[in-house]
Amino acid sequence: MPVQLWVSVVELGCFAGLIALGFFLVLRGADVFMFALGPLAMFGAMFGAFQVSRNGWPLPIAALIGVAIAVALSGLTELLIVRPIHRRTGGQENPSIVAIVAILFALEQLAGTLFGRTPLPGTPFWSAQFRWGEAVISGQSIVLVAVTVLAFAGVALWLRRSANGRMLRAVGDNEHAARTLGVPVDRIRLIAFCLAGLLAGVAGSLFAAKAGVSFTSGLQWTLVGFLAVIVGGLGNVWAPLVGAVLVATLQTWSVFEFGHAMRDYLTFAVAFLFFAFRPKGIFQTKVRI
Amino acid sequence: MTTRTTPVAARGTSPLARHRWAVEAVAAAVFALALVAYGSGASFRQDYVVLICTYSLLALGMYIPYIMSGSLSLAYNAYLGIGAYACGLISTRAGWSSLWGVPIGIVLSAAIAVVLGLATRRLTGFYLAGVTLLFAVAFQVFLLDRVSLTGGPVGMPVRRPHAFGYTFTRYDIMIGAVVLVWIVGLLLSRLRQSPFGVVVRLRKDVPQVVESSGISSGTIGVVSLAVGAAIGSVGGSLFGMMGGVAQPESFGLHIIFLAIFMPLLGGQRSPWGAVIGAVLVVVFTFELHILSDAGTLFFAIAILLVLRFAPLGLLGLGTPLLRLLTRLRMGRTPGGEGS
Amino acid sequence: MTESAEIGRGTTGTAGMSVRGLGVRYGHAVALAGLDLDFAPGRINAVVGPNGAGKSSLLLALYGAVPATGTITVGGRDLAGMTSAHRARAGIGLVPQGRQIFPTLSVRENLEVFAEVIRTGPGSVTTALSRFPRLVERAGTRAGNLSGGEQQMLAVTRALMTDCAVLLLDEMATGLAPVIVQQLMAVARELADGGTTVIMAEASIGAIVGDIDRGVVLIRGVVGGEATGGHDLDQLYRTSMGLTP
Amino acid sequence: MDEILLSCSNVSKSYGGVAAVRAVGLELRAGEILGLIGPNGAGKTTLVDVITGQQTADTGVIRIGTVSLTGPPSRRARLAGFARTFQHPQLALDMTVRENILIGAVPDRFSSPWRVLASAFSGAARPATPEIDDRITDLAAELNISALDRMCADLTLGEQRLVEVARALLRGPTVLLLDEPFAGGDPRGVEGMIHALTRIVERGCGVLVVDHNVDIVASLVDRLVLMDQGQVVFDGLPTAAMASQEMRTVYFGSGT
Amino acid sequence: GSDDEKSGSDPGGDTIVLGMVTDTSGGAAGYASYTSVAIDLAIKEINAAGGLAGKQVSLITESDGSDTTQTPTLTRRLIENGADVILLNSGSASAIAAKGVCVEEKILCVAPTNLSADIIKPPDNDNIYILGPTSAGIGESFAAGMKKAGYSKLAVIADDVPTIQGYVPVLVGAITGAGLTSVAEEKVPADAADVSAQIARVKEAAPDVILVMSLGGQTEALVQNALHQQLPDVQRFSLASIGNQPTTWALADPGALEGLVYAGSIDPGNPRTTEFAAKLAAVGGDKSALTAYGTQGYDSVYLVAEAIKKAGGVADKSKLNETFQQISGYQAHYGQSDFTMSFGPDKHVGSDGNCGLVLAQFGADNKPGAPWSVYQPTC
Ligand SMILES: Nc1ncnc2c1ncn2[C@@H]1O[C@H](COP(=O)(O)OP(=O)(O)OP(=O)(O)O)[C@@H](O)[C@H]1O
Ligand SMILES: Nc1ncnc2c1ncn2[C@@H]1O[C@H](COP(=O)(O)OP(=O)(O)OP(=O)(O)O)[C@@H](O)[C@H]1O
Ligand SMILES: [Mg+2]
Ligand SMILES: [Mg+2]
Repeated sequence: MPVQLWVSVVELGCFAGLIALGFFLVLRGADVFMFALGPLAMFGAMFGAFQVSRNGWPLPIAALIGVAIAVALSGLTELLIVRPIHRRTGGQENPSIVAIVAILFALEQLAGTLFGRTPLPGTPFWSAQFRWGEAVISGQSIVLVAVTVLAFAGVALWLRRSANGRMLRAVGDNEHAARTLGVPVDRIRLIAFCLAGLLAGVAGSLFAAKAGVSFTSGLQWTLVGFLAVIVGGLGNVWAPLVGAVLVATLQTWSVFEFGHAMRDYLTFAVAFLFFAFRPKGIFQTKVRI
Repeated sequence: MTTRTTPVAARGTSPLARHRWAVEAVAAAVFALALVAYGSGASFRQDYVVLICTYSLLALGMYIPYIMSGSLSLAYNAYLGIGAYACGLISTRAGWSSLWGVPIGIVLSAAIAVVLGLATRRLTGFYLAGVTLLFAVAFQVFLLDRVSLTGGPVGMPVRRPHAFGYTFTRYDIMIGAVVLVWIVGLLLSRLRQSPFGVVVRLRKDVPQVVESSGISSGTIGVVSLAVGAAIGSVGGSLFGMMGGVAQPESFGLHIIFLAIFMPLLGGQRSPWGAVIGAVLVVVFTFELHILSDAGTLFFAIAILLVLRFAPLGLLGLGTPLLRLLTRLRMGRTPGGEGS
Repeated sequence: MTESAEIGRGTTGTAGMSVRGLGVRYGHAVALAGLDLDFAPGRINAVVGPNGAGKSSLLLALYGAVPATGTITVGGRDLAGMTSAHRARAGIGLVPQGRQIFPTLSVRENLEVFAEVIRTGPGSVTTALSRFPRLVERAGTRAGNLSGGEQQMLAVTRALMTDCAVLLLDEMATGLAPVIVQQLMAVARELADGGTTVIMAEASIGAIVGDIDRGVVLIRGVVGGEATGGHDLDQLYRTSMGLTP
Repeated sequence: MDEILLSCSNVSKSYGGVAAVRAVGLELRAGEILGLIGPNGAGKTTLVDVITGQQTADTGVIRIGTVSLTGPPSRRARLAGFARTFQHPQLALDMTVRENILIGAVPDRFSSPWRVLASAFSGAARPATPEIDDRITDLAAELNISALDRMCADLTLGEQRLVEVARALLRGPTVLLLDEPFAGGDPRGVEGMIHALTRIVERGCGVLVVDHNVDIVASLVDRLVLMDQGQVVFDGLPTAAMASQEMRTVYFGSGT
Repeated sequence: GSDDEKSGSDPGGDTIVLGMVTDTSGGAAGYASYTSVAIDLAIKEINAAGGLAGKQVSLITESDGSDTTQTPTLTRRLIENGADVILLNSGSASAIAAKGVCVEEKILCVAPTNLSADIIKPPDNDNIYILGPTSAGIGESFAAGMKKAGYSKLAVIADDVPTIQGYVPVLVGAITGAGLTSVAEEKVPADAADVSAQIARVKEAAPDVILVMSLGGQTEALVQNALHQQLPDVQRFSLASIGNQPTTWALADPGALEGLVYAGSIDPGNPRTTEFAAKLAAVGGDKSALTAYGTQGYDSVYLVAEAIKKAGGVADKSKLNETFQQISGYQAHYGQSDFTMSFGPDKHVGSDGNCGLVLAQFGADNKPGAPWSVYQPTC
């Protein structure tokens, strides 16, 4: 595979990894799959791109507010929708998930209504380009990689070392016990959602520079992260990143070798064989309880 | 709270409970008749009713594996598509009645569901979701890609079904669809209460109990997936015969999300919840273009509202009422629960 | 810490726990129908009753983990408005019934989470661990992989991390080997001697009958009698159950 | 006390550095109640798990009659006629007590994929099972389980444990493995269970009971096995066991 | 919810009702809105000039969000609500899905912007029409142009939406038919985040001309950017979409579109086009930019109007269809100045030849510039 493609793999892997890390956090802390993260990333990025391209806002301010919006929307999702439903159904998973998918659609259409249904250009934070042999590496990809590594290391440390991080894992493990003992479950769940929103917002605004962003990008982004989580598993904080890079490699390589049509066949076939013969995923935690 | 003298089968004495199936069948039949009456009006209403039935079958197909057994299979667009394309292929290529497409679609969909189910048998539902989602995507590519078989982006025509020299009209298909949903709903409702239903539901929360009772939890899962896929495929055949065309865009990923929505919107405790969900979805999609710009925004908001105020689905709203009624009828006070 | 100072665990005997008109209901089901009870400080108090009598509901209400009506006082101080975290910080410890641990967290992390809730330092974790040699050995293991009894040890030692003005033990002995039960009862006795109000809920007290100072029988959410001494309590329990003693 | 139903020889299982079960040999005869006791973490639950297939043994054979037992739990349960309870009750909380117990009565209807499919169809045709319902009602009365149509979520832990035992009993097993059935039970429930156990044993069933309520166990069982640190350290009559030195050192603590 | 006026619901009423299936929220929403604005404009003009056959014209719409499961039902509902003619202003797949209804209900259906000849492919095409030129016409023009410019090795990059995939064999067939060889044919997923693998394959095939086919937007921009970076010296062609999408131009890197040739329909030299552009500008709003979508929508209304006038009303459906088929030499508002449209019983594509197309080239500012000097399609 040409070096340029490896650059793409790294970019894609980092982006999908960030989204997947958001999934990981909410799954770990609140035990729901926050499918709306892709659209959240899109929403934040759309806001930033809209303000920069239409209203001429300076990039850092627009991006910052975009990320803040993603965080706020994610938090509101928990506060206004998921939490009441979670309470009323006694913690059943399905109604919460459906609500989240509904939010996914709502965000998509809201973005379409507010920011228009045509794609908006993203602006790179660092527009330099470096040549490395045959390959061209943009400054933006370097920013993306750096942010990803920082985010993963930060989250790993936070989950292990900080009080809130440990409580987040405890709440995800046994919400009932946590509530009984007096762990501030509501606060912890909110933190999980907001952090996931933050990761998504950052990922979206960094990635938008590559190909622009449109109101339909969100669903695609959700799927990319979802795959990464599935392949990587949930046994380890770094698992989503490993999963994301593997998926990105497979998809890029298969397109390069066999053309696009094969990409989806091959992805399916590999996943199928993988799960059929190596059912544990890559990282998995299992306790016997 | 632990009086032993309360007759254990107290529930069985309620007249409503004793004739439960008859009541349910009649109630559903009344609803079905209402649908038919509605569909006897303007001709777009027949499409409307058939779409409701198609979505109902889609949601009913989800019911056993997803709601009862807890396996989130996401390949329903494929099952629906297989049903429709089977009818198209058999009627245009072989020149047979498209009705033959129905059994062929059933067998094919069920077979695929079995293979997908077997691959993820030892995994949590999460992985099943992943593999089936990828399959769903690959299926879409396949429909577009294999032009010689599927007609590519244009799709292929599905001829009106005929049997014994009679060609069914759109109205006939509508009637057939409503009757089909009525039968499948009723059968599933009975199935839910039967030992099979109980075992399948237990598998969702305590698979290890099912296993240690001598029942292979994997087999149960695979069989429910197959039955669900078969039901979904019938819905697809219906849709194809009504629309007269099988097109790749009709079997996109959005179908999957609808399929997940519907049973939960209506209520999980009964298959009729799935049907109610289907009605809601169709009505929401066609009637909620208040501000035409926002399209599905209102659809999504409507769903959120339903979930917010009836987290257990619309039928979930009805159950407490019904319970209160029966209890009052039996001369007990609401405070007496648990005695 | 200031709150715990207020509640106090003095030898004066004022830190006893009293409830008046305590009611708990789940939807329409009434679990406790207005109890009036006093638990003496410095004693091991038992609440016995058949399954479903409302013992756990009582203990959870005392800890503030289920909503309840009526008043609860400790040493004369009303606990109204205090969340379970507040009560834990004020020195009320609970060993809940069943496996209320965090399965994918290690043994040590399980304790660290609770240390965070009651805001004590890492030192308290080490102290708590050292109470059971078995747990020290398994400190890095995920709690979900422990044996049933080891998990119970973890829950007990976690509750002991509080100041123990009041110690609520819900079927604490369940699943523990006699040797451990004895150790634990010795700890309970020691704490009681130091002024702690120990309240134990049990569905049968055969194993610990000798350790109980006084207790009540709870049947279907109401008090069915009171007795001093474990043996008398057991008699009373059996007769109110309609069994021959 | 005749034929050997179940035998384990040289069974070991370890997790990382922890040897949970070490070279255990054990026999269970028809019509026998065998007590398995030992300190916490001795490996009792692990041994039960290994026998029923919830965990796979590192070494050793488990035989039922003369056939050696392998494969997933469902296969073993079918071949050997196992029924078991779990130390922590495993119930579907949003289903009724009756439904949770019912599964014990129907495993033969699900023994192959085709039979599963067939029972789906026959279930849709005839959902009611009055004869099974009657059996459940009787069993519930014996065990003092009150309302069969309550949701399991509303049950207390003690009540849930009874439901768990009822499910295993309903199966009419050849070999019954009970992991701490008496824990947290009230006297009446315990009485009911003992009664049910003695009855089932008369039919030739073999029962293995793991529990820490030594008094109840000792008065109930025909033979007592003591485990410590993964190994069997004593195997004999309950009276002998209770008086033994091993029992005092590893289980009661030297004080007793 | 359709915004139908109740007066329209009875066919003998005093208005003529045009029913439009559009897309306000799905994949076609991006361009369908341009068409809608122009259709509105045309209806307003007609009404201001006294209407058709003595009646005012009104419009009722339904949005299918490009979801083909909805299209037939919505089409029928339009008819039920009194629509006398159907305008299919959504994706090509929607038009195909609606085809059956059009034929069954014998109602005149026109799809103004869709290029796919599959929509009007017999059998069962009696009363459904498109304006054209079709994708085949674009193929022929490109073929002639590429040949004249002396290219021989073609690479194609197309996005994977069904509409575009339907065009691929048609265009490639036309071009290879003219003697070029196709050395690479790559597919790009719509909403792709990265296309470097496809570009790498194209690069390995060493083409001397590249054709990009997409609905425009993000995918097009990604591909053009990557091609500009990786194969800067190879001539690129693209479909009409890119010429009509200022937003896509903004997505492309500076200078990435320079030299790109696309099959537009806007010829600044056509006086009718400039006239229309002025009217549209007067309407205002951000959907009133001059695009082929707009002109085609505008023309479709006038085509229908001509047929209705000739038929003397809309009461007789088959007569209306006949008069539509009699339209001949209609001077369109797009294409080159000599472009006309005619219909007939066997001619369901309006365009009389390929001069409905204008091959134009992008300038260094990423904006469409002068007509391509090498070749222009003729009629
Ligand atoms: N979450 C709940 N929802 C509904 N009812 C409940 C709930 N928890 C307990 N109950 C009911 O409240 C009553 C008292 O329950 P509680 O747990 O206090 O009993 P207990 O005495 O602790 O029993 P056990 O000895 O079995 O633990 C029981 O009838 C029980 O069914
Ligand atoms: N999956 C596992 N991973 C790590 N350690 C394990 C695992 N399963 C069991 N163990 C360890 O093996 C030992 C035996 O456990 P087991 O549950 O069999 O004990 P037990 O005899 O049933 O004890 P109890 O009476 O407390 O229930 C324990 O120390 C436990 O921590
Ligand atoms: Mg209790
Ligand atoms: Mg154990």
